Amino acid sequence: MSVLKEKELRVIGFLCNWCSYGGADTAGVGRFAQPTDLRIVRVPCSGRINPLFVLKALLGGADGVLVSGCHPRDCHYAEGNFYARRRLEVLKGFLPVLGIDPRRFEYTWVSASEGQRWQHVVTTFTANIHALGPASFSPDAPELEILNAAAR
Amino acid sequence: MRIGVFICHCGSNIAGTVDCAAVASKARAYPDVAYSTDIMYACAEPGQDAIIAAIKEHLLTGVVVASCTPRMHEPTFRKTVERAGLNRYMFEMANIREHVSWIGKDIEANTNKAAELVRMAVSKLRLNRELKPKSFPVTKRLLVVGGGVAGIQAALDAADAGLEVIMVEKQPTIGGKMAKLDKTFPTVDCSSCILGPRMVDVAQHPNITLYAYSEVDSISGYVGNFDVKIRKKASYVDWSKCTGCGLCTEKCPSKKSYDRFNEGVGPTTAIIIPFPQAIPKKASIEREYCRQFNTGKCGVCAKVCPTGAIDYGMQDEFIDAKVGGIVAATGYDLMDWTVYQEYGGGRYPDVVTSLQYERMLSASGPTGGHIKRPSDGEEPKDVVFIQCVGSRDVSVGRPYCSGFCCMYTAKQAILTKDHIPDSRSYVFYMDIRSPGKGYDEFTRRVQEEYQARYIRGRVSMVYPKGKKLIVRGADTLMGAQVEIEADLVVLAVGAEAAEGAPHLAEKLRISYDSYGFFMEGHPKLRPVETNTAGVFLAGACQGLKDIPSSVAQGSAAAAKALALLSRDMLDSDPQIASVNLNRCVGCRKCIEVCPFKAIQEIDLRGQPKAEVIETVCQGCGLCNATCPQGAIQLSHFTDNQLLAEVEALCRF
Amino acid sequence: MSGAAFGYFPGCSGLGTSLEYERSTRAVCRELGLTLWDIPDWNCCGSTPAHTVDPVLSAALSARVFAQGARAGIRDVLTPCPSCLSNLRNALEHMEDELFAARVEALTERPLEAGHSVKSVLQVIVEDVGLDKVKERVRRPLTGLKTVPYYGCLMTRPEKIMRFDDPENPQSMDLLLQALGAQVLPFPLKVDCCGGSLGIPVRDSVPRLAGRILELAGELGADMVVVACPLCQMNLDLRQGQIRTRGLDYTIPVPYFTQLMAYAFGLGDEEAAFKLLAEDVAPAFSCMRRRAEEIKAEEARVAALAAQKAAARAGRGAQSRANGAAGGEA
Amino acid sequence: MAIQDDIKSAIAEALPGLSCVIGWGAGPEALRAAPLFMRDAADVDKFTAGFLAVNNPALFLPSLKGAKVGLVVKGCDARSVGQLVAENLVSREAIHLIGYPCRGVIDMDKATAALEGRCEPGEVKGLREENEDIVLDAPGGEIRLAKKDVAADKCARCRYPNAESADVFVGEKAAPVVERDDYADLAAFENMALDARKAFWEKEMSRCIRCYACRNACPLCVCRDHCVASSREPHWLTQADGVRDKLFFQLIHATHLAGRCTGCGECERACPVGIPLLTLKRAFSRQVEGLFGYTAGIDRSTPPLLTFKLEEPAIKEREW
Amino acid sequence: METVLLNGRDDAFIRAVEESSGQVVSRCYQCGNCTAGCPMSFAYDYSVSQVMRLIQAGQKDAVLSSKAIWLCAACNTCSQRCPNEINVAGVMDACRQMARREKKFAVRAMRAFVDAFLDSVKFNGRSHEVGIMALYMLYTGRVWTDVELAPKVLPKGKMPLLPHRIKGRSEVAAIIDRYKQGLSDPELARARLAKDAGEESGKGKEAVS
Repeated sequence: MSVLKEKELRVIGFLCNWCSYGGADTAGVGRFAQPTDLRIVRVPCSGRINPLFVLKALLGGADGVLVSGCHPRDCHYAEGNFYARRRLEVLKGFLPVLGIDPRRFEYTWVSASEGQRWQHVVTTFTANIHALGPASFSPDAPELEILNAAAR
Repeated sequence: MRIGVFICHCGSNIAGTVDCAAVASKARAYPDVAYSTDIMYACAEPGQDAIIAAIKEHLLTGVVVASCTPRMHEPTFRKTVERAGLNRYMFEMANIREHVSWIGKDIEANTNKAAELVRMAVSKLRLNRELKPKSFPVTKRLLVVGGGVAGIQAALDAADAGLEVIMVEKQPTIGGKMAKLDKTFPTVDCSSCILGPRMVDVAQHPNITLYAYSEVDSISGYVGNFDVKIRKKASYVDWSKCTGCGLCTEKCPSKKSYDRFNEGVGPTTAIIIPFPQAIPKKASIEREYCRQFNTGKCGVCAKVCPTGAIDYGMQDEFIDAKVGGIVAATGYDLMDWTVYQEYGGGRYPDVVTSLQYERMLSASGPTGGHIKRPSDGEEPKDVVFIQCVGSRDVSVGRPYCSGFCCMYTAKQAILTKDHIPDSRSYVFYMDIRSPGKGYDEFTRRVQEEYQARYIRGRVSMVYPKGKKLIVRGADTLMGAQVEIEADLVVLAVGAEAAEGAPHLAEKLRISYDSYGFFMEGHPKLRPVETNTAGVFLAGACQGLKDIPSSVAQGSAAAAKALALLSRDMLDSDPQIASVNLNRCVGCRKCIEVCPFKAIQEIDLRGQPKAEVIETVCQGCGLCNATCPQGAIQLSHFTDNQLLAEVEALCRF
Repeated sequence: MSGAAFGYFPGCSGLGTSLEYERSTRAVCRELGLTLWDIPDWNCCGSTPAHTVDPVLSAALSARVFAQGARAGIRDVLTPCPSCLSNLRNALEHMEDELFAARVEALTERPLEAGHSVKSVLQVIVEDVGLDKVKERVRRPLTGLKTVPYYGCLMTRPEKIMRFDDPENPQSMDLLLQALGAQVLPFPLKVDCCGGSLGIPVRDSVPRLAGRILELAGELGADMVVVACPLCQMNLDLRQGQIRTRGLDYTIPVPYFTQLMAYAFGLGDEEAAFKLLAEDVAPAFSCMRRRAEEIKAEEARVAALAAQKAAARAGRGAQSRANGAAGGEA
Repeated sequence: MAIQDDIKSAIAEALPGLSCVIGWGAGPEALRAAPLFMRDAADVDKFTAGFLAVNNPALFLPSLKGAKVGLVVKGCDARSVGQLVAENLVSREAIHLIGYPCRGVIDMDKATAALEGRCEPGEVKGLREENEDIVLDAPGGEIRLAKKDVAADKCARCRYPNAESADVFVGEKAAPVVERDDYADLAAFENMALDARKAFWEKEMSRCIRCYACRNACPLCVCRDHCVASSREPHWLTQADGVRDKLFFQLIHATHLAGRCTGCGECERACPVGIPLLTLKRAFSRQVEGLFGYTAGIDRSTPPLLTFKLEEPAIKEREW
Repeated sequence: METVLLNGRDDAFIRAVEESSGQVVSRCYQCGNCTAGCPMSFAYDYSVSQVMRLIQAGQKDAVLSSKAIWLCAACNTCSQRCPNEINVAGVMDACRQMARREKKFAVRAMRAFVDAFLDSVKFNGRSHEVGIMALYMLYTGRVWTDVELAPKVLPKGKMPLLPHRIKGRSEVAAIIDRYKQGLSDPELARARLAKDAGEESGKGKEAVS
């Protein structure tokens, strides 16, 4: 699979089911126009997000990763986003040592009613990623090409 | 695996900006996809039938529907595949409407994105496993928290249907805010005359156990089987002996206690029966005002009590109860209006709240139904009502409309004229909000028949000058500054979530908004349910509403609770965590982080291991993200399933 | 807090119309152990007219003041005048914005480093020095003096910028006057506008607005309206004659709080500078003394009565004890 | 060395109540000591401490559950023990710690480099410590090296040279080398451009042979035989021999150690191809210390990623 | 009354007011609290809330030629009590500044007073009351303004006839002159900031490579 050449970059979002996924739905219902780059992975809670998913995506060629959960104190599971906040903040500060621009990863909070805010978040983040350009973890061993070919 | 993919047009909602046929054709090349098509309305009956037919014809073992958000139709399609004989979890959705077709007009980009989302769904579905719920027995008893009109209605409806009900009320009497009202709009009928009989019904109903002056201390368990600990606060009166004769309240020498029921309009005694129609009609001592507690010397009530019910040594008592469902009906409180220093911040006695005014109007209130200025007891002639004091006001953190003030202010203006025929009422309003049966007619009547002077504008300042209060406002329709020399100012103080509501929400594990109002399951389609199974909402705790709406919601909550508790067994959601005991090293990290205490340590042949308590697990997956070995996995959102989705997008 | 030092910005009126404020402030600060270093060659902050024209111009004038202070090693500035305070504060606040700061710098051509602060004399006395310390210094308590404090609009507003006291019902001057021994009447118009600098261009404004304030003060039976702002003081005191021609039917002196402090601290006439006020304070002070006598007499009467009662109780007690003892013996 | 004898007495004294005491004894070469499990007086005689006492004895703790054991510990070793205790992975009551003031340990790579052209490390016959130097008995005569030139990197930023949590402490406490860890090494590394850092890791990880010695040497790796590196459920890593998989394993290890790593450096020491693995872990430690003020192995509170605060004063959330 | 053609809303004007004041005028829901509390309302042609409404409707001419924006005393009562936390006084300020730039002076006396004040500051470095009054009388022709106050202050030394001139008065004059030359223009400042930032990052690059 590939993004649309020249138009899109690979942007992956991990969204909690209860707030941010609903917020993205609300934005859709409100017809709030957004860039098309983002692909959303639905998870039950931002606390479900192992930082390694983010690293996996970034190492795997994602140009940007966005995590969004319920606002602090509004977690459907009461505490998940509090853990997420710590883990993701720690992760963000870790990225530079790998040579990954920390701006390629953001986490934020959007509630199910904040359609406009979601539009703003997606638009801003996508614009930031476009400003940074494609990530360049240089192509790796040939087997990946083979895997890619198989996937096509 | 044989996967079928269905790309929904949703009429033109999706097909308008996504080439659905192209997406369906791309999907045919995805691994394990045996069948792929586009379809006009997947959720409509012909659409569902087509899916079922395709499953049978192509021997499909899993289905992907690309349509609207799963938050809308996932349950619908799960039932569809179930009807075709598949396990309901062998199904995935790709959201190509809210997340694609509705947010952009670029057909090429949308089509490509939709195809990718379908690919993600297929990748995940390939790793889905059949999940089966377990069933468990239900405790057929309902807890109602809060004894206002909403809670009363819920309790009576449920009890009448044969359910056992436990009602917990924080105050010494039930009745809530409605019991404090003199009359109700738009009929201007007597509030306690219509509420009183209902309160008596609660007391007398064989299926209802009432714990007044009590609070919910803690709640554990889950839908069908909650364990509730109720704290019965020490009233220092043995209610099994108290007959409610009221002798103690007559003789109590401490006569300057704050009268909570009467909103502090007049003082009361330290031992009280809140009002004559109180249920239960029992006395209780307000410790902070009681001489016996403050000086150690008094004991008058104990001396006069004919049944010897006074017990100064009484301690809080705890009661454990098992219930299957819970209705939260904790109502509202008035916001602390004293932040409005420009209205005196509480320094001027003749600036009162609407609820205080209600007590002044009430014949059973401290003034015997005579409107008197608190400062000098004189009858006011010019009464100014100020609306939206703490409503629609961002600057005090209350941007919402309290909803009922316009109506009760109109009612109070009418009652003012009834009580004092030569009085003049002035109402400062921003908008008159009166959508309800007979409501707008009512607000016309107060102006046309009762000559209340409605002024469109806000009041900037109230200050005393001599015996009068100067009200400095604006009439924006006239475009002018106006002043009124008033005798009494009544503030329509905005309402807020009841004190302690967020605290209760934490115990109930339900969400609440930033103002403390409890969140309903869906703002339109699940208005009395919460996202915590078995917990329902009634009345103003969910959002401010007037009496008819509160009563309606009380009945609705009871109906929902009855539907739940009419079943003998319940199914548990199988999307929960489970531990691979072979991989678990017993490091306890999952136990440490679980917000629901749903993981316990067990001993397996001398090795510590983690074990998920299936009925307690809510499926958040925090443990899964914490476990270094990945030994604990959240079903339907396993590491492998999420990795498959990521890998569907990335080369790696 | 003794021994604290501040850069001092008197403001232009300190050299003219608020000479009495200036003198009493310096004397009171000296008494309280506050060292004031004058900002060398300070300039006008631009007052209301400058920010009416452009906030950047206004901030540039303030920025020069801070820069002059910085040159003398001064970071923390003190000013008696709320109008100056408001301008200086606003300048600092706005200059946190990079673009705004750049625009200011284009006018001053003197870069300003961060780290400046500015407070009012009232705030420092109430919050930093503390009222306990003020009480300790009182030699001539103002017992019997009925005062209403008048803060004006700028001392506490806008709330987010001034960050001092309650914007609707400030208490600092109330408490300060109480600490001096004066009686403080609740004054609902304590933050109402007096007309500000519109007195000159809009002739009607001050008589109307200041008139309303003075009228209520009179109705409440105040001896004095106590102020903290030179502009307010000018409107309420100097223009009181103009107001009287428009219907006000009495006179009331309008001293600065620092003047009353100087008096209460027992400082000389030169420091208290009551003579510089337009309306005479003498009648108010004689009222105060008369009332103080009455209060003293009343206190003496109450004390005597209490002593009498106590003696009676003691007598009765002794008697009853004696009776008891006698009974016991019997 | 007097202190060595004192430690021996302390071991001998404690031994009767313990199943064994772990310390260091002679290794395969004169410059390498090896872990020593002491069960009787004869074993105790073989004990050595000092500049060669490199191995972290805490590594063995999780596998020795059930019996009370003694450990002779450097300050950094004690931190590993402290962290295991804080996480309830071992019981403090089941451990007897004998501490002594550590003044640094050898880094064999540096020593080898220092001996370059003079002799092979294996040819050295003996070593003696003289204050700030070590003197090697080499074939061509004595070689004197300054300790600071051949000590491990971690020793130059040592904040806790003394096992403060020891049950018995032998000798005078040593002064910390630094008061705080300024992570200057990371800062220097991050002076490289982002792309250069990326290239650095690609080059370094290309040498990785997936032997997992790094993991096996880590005293805080609790997964042991259940590492996700070799599992299909969950299937985080492929068996492909690509740089990304190799790097990703290091990220898994570093992530699992975030907020837990005490910086003992055993991973890096154990790496046969010399990949600077501690750098990754220190990047996490810097974050955790900065955000939560938590020093692994010193703080007794719950590790920061297993808990939270309602308001996180140090986390400045981005404004969108 | 004229019919107001609402299609003709001047959005650029609304944006300009919002940018200069930092306030969002659409947040105003016309409750009237600002009008209710305004001390100067008696002298206005439009009440404060009407000014806000005119801005919302993009009625640039009406706003900029109104007296109200000149007569605002900047007492901040409206801003303090606005339920929507709009700094209304700031909006009035912004409009007045705009009117001044567009040379619309609905209240001549206000302009004269401001000019007199700033001229005094420019000449002396500080404001000088007697001087201001003299200039004001000169600019307005209102020769006898407040002369009845003179006997109360002159003998007490509270109105020195000669100004206190500061040494750095040329510096102060330069500030005012530069302002009049338009040197505080935001675009100029923005350009300079961008240039500085460029130099800075250029330095940074050298350091890295």
